[in-house]
Amino acid sequence: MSAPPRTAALPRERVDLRCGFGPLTLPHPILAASGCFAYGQQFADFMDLRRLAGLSTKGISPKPRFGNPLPRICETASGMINSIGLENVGAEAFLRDKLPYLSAAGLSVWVNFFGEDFDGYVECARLLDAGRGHGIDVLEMNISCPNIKKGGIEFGTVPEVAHRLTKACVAATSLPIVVKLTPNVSDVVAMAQAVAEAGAAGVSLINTITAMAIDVRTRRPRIATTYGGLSGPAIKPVALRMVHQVHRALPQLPICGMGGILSGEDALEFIMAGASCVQVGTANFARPDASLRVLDELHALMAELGIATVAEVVGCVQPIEPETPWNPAAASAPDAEAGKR
Amino acid sequence: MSAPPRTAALPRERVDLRCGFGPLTLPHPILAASGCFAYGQQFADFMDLRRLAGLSTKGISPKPRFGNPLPRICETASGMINSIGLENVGAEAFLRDKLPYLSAAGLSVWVNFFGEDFDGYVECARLLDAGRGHGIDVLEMNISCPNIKKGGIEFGTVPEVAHRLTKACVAATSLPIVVKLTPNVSDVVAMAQAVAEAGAAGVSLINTITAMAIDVRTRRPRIATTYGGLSGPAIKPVALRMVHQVHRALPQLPICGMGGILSGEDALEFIMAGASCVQVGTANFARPDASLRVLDELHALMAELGIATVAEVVGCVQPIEPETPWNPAAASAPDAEAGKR
Amino acid sequence: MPTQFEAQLVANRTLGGGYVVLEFSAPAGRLDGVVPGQFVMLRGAWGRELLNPRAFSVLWSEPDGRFAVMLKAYGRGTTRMVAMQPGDSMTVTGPLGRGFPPPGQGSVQLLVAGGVGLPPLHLQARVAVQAGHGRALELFYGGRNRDDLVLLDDFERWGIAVQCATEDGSVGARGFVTVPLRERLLQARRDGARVEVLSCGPTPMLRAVRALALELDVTAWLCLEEEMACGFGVCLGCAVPVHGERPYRYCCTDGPVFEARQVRW
Amino acid sequence: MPTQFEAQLVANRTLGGGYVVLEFSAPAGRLDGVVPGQFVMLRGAWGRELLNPRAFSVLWSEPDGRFAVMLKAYGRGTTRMVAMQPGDSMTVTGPLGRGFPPPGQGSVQLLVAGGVGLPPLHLQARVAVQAGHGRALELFYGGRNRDDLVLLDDFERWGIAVQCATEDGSVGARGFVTVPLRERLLQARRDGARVEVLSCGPTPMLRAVRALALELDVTAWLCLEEEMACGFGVCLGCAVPVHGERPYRYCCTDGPVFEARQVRW
Ligand SMILES: Cc1cc2nc3c(=O)[nH]c(=O)nc-3n(C[C@H](O)[C@H](O)[C@H](O)COP(=O)(O)OP(=O)(O)OC[C@H]3O[C@@H](n4cnc5c(N)ncnc54)[C@H](O)[C@@H]3O)c2cc1C
Ligand SMILES: Cc1cc2nc3c(=O)[nH]c(=O)nc-3n(C[C@H](O)[C@H](O)[C@H](O)COP(=O)(O)OP(=O)(O)OC[C@H]3O[C@@H](n4cnc5c(N)ncnc54)[C@H](O)[C@@H]3O)c2cc1C
Ligand SMILES: Cc1cc2nc3c(=O)[nH]c(=O)nc-3n(C[C@H](O)[C@H](O)[C@H](O)COP(=O)(O)O)c2cc1C
Ligand SMILES: Cc1cc2nc3c(=O)[nH]c(=O)nc-3n(C[C@H](O)[C@H](O)[C@H](O)COP(=O)(O)O)c2cc1C
Ligand code: FES
Ligand code: FES
Repeated sequence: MSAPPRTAALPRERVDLRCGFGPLTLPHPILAASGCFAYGQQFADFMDLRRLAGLSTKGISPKPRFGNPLPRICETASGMINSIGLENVGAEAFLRDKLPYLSAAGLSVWVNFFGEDFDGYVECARLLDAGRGHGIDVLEMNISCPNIKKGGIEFGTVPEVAHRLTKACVAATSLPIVVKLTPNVSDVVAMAQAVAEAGAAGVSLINTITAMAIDVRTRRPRIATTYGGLSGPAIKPVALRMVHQVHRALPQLPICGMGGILSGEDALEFIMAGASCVQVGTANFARPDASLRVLDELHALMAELGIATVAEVVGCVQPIEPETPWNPAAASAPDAEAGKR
Repeated sequence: MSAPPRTAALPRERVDLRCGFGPLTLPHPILAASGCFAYGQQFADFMDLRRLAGLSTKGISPKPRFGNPLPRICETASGMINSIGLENVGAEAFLRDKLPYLSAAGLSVWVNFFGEDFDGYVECARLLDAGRGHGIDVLEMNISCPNIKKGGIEFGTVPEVAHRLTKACVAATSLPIVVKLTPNVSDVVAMAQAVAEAGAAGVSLINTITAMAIDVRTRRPRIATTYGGLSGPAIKPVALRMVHQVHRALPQLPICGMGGILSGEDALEFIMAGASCVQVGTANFARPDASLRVLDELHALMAELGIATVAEVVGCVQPIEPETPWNPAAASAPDAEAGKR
Repeated sequence: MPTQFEAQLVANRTLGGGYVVLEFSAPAGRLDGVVPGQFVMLRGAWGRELLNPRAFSVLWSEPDGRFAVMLKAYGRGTTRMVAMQPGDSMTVTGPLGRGFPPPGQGSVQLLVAGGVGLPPLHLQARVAVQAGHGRALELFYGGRNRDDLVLLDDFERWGIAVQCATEDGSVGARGFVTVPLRERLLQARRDGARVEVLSCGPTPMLRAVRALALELDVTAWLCLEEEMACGFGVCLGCAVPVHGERPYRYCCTDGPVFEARQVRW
Repeated sequence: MPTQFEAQLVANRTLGGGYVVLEFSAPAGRLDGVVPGQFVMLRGAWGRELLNPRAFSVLWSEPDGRFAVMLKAYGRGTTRMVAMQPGDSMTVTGPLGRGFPPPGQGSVQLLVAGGVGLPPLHLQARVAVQAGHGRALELFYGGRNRDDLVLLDDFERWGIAVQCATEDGSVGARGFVTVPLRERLLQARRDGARVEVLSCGPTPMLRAVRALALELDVTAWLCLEEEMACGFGVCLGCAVPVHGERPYRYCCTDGPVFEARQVRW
């Protein structure tokens, strides 16, 4: 049982934002999401990077990859679709050219990674293991990319396949592996359970939802690959539901929540649903300092609501109170007749 | 191959809106969606019901049902969540009290139905068969309700179960059965295929996506049943993707498309993705005449784009043209240096 | 019969305390004969982020089509509405729902209002005064402080007895409005006078009014607020838990005014 | 270095043809030394429906922080922007990208503009005139009709030669702007004069300019428009297909100005 809501507000300085994610301790629960923060540097022009708890990098593969044809993005109601194509510098160049900068900034570095096939995943985990002690905290294994060709789908949607893949990657590195799950499944709990049993240190929830938009004038999709991934506030209710489902079924499994977080209140919803920390994705495009605004708003909101620590509200949401039992025998009262014309 | 886009606009009267949905011929492709139009009567205050091509009724079960506790609805970014609980008058009262009105209005009546278990579905199809010749055109079998307790999930997410259920219901009535599929699956094509092979006359795509919202002040879900169904423009990109996937895989299977349609352009996107007709749901709440506005806008847009008939654009979307091949040997041109500071 | 129409904002009057009255012009006759407690669904050019219209009790309406609502910035929709400028237009559906029982049927009607619950009771008073029943009404008006009590001068002008209560004691009795209401109900019992309660305001206030009415066995009519999507009986979102033959009735079509005993709280 | 800041609308000037110039005040120095072709990302208080900022070429900027952009209502964002009122504020990120090569490097720069592609070329001309290189520039300006050609008086005042082309023949040559441009390029070839083309406008126009430049072997700089989410190199949404060592470069960081030959069209 969680504590009932407090009523008294707290002074801001009484709010302790620190939070744990499995073995990690973070200064606060706000990280930047993969693919929405590149490798961090660009943001230094606009904000103090060190105020962020951490970031998940653009997805890294064993070799560098070029991206997809254009158009790669389009906006939809309260969301956007992307099909970037997992363009990245490759594991080697990442370790050499990008990691030192992030490590110097003192952020918790989560390296989002993938392979083009089973062996590619394992190879990538092995290559990135070299970053242990040099700044990498977590390997975030993306088994949810809609844009990989063969095998990609099964990694993210068939529990047994995900289990095998996770197990192999866990064996290939001593870094903690957090598996990023796709929402494009009937049963996200089965997926979370499969990867948890294979040794995942936690799960990231959710990646984008496969989606499409059409330009009725050209009669073509708005995204060159026809389908892309939907992100932004549009998907927040789906993300929250999945975080809550997984947390309820597997309360010990650390969850990093994401999907449409734009405000401190959004972040708190995810935490109350069961996330130990959250990532801010698409919001970074609207304004480069978005993640720090989420942090500041979360801080202020926790103070207002009298929440002293993050831990006390992780997964605290309780069912709606039951209604007064129905008494069918009671005579129906008269209607307020006057109003009916 | 579909025809390439025409360039010349047409006068409105040259646009023929008639469309076919399997065996049905409809005066135009705009219907009202289940649960968003009740049994039709209430709308007569606000619009000429007979201008609508048809409607799908609130989901009907063999016996009347009361709904879920409250709150039952909440708004989200470009969407809403509902958990009404499939409240309805029951098949008998529907046939007696509601159908005559609709039948007199001359609409194509699609009776959305469900059962609380396998036998309940079959019984409902049998009961509703009595409406054949009395106004019912289609039985729209809802196997996608997130709010039914046992078995409900498998009906909508396991192809074999959906196949068996469809087959049994098809056998119980001579009315065409259109199966309304849930988007909460990994592979919607497998579901469509399973029900098509079982004799479904078509599919309706999509129902709501299971979702959640949290009130951070009360620390409770905003919906009494914790999870509800997300509808509205937020889900349109997911709905379009599923319509397109199913149409591409099963081009002969009639599809009724829905999910976030608010404008004529939205409707045309669904048609171009592969829907033969569409339903307008949540938009009806914003303004009671929403469905007729969609119709008028579709009419105007088809004229503007020179589309003479609905049939010519059903599923007409073509892939983006391939890019000019890459020539890696070409020397990279100089950058516009001036701009870099 | 309810209809759907467009209305233009004519004036946006600030009352203090964050309350505003929005006055609209609209086609003549659309809200004629509106019963106090009936409401309209309003939606501006809100794009796709805010899908659903919002419900507002009619504050007044004129045969020429003008009408007004009173509100306060609360969430996303009302925040946009208080910032509206004359000339802006909204889509209106209404009048909707069933209102309060008419005044002058033999009982003294004790109107119990709080916050944005004032409009239907204000209209009840206006209608009663116009019909010569002003003496058969009394207002009990509660708020957190002085700023929460608006439009009091109208009641004064109409000669209606008003008792206020504020949580900070700045006007009237200190505490909740149910304190003076209880006194009044007990007095009525002592006098053997016929009274009924008509109430609209925040749900905690309505719950307290209901408890009091049940305790003292007085008929009370509560004007409820539930989340609404459509406002005219099709979404089934606005369920109100009740006793009697069905466990739920609907705020928008069966209500928003319900008899207190029937409400399953 | 680009920064993020808030700007207030000072004036919303209508130019005719649906074009407007929005003039903003902002903290001093933020857009100092902006290079023609560089852009800003602008986002208003748009709520959650429109998530991403929109890219606009800088039309002019002053050391005191004032700056302007020119636009036309096109889709959802620009429709909101043309309706903005003085005092409204926007979040700005910029200056971003790489602009056109500077004037006065020995070549005559032929500026080829269409529609909302005018601003960077207008700024190029302004900067050139200020640096005394006004004679090294000529403008070729195309549109559907008279209304599409705006701010022409500025070029006149600056003494820059202008050739217009309209599809309806209402101003200048009838047809596309590439018709007079071709004449001019052929003349330059005959004269042995060094010219380069700087162009911004609708993609079909840029494609035609590129084809012409390749045909006549003239260097041409194209200021491209791609869908952008971030504008500063992190989303990788704004890919531009190119030849050379990589198949894609990025409109927001490598461009928006690209050399025509390199673009893989
Ligand atoms: C019959 C009826 C008559 C009404 N008359 C008036 C009136 O005359 N004046 C007036 O100011 N308001 C009135 N309301 C309330 C008004 O409709 C709500 O304030 C409005 O819907 C809130 O809209 P919003 O967009 O500002 O808030 P939202 O942004 O929609 O809501 C913010 C949050 O508050 C929650 N919420 C929304 N509405 C309510 C509510 N009613 N109670 C509790 N929580 C809620 C939502 O779940 C949301 O999470 C009436 C409501 C009803 C049902
Ligand atoms: C570097 C750069 C500089 C620019 N400078 C200017 C400027 O100075 N003045 C100006 O008016 N505009 C300029 N633009 C274009 C401007 O950013 C777009 O017009 C704007 O993004 C469209 O926004 P919207 O919200 O009105 O349209 P949306 O509602 O976003 O778009 C409507 C539809 O058009 C499509 N679309 C959006 N943008 C484009 C586009 N650029 N080309 C083709 N289709 C598109 C979308 O996919 C969408 O479906 C510039 C763009 C770039 C990349
Ligand atoms: C442009 C873009 C690129 C992305 N790239 C990746 C990626 O490389 N790896 C990954 O795991 N997720 C990627 N994502 C998904 C995000 O990390 C995040 O899970 C998703 O967008 C939902 O969060 P949001 O709504 O806050 O953006 C990408 C998202 C966007 C919008
Ligand atoms: C309040 C509400 C009630 C619904 N009830 C039903 C129902 O009874 N049966 C059903 O098949 N779909 C039901 N739906 C789903 C809609 O018919 C439709 O599939 C979905 O809302 C997507 O379309 P939209 O975005 O246009 O609303 C309901 C939707 C809403 C919003
Ligand atoms: S608000 Fe839709 S039924 Fe009452
Ligand atoms: S717009 Fe995001 S990388 Fe260019």
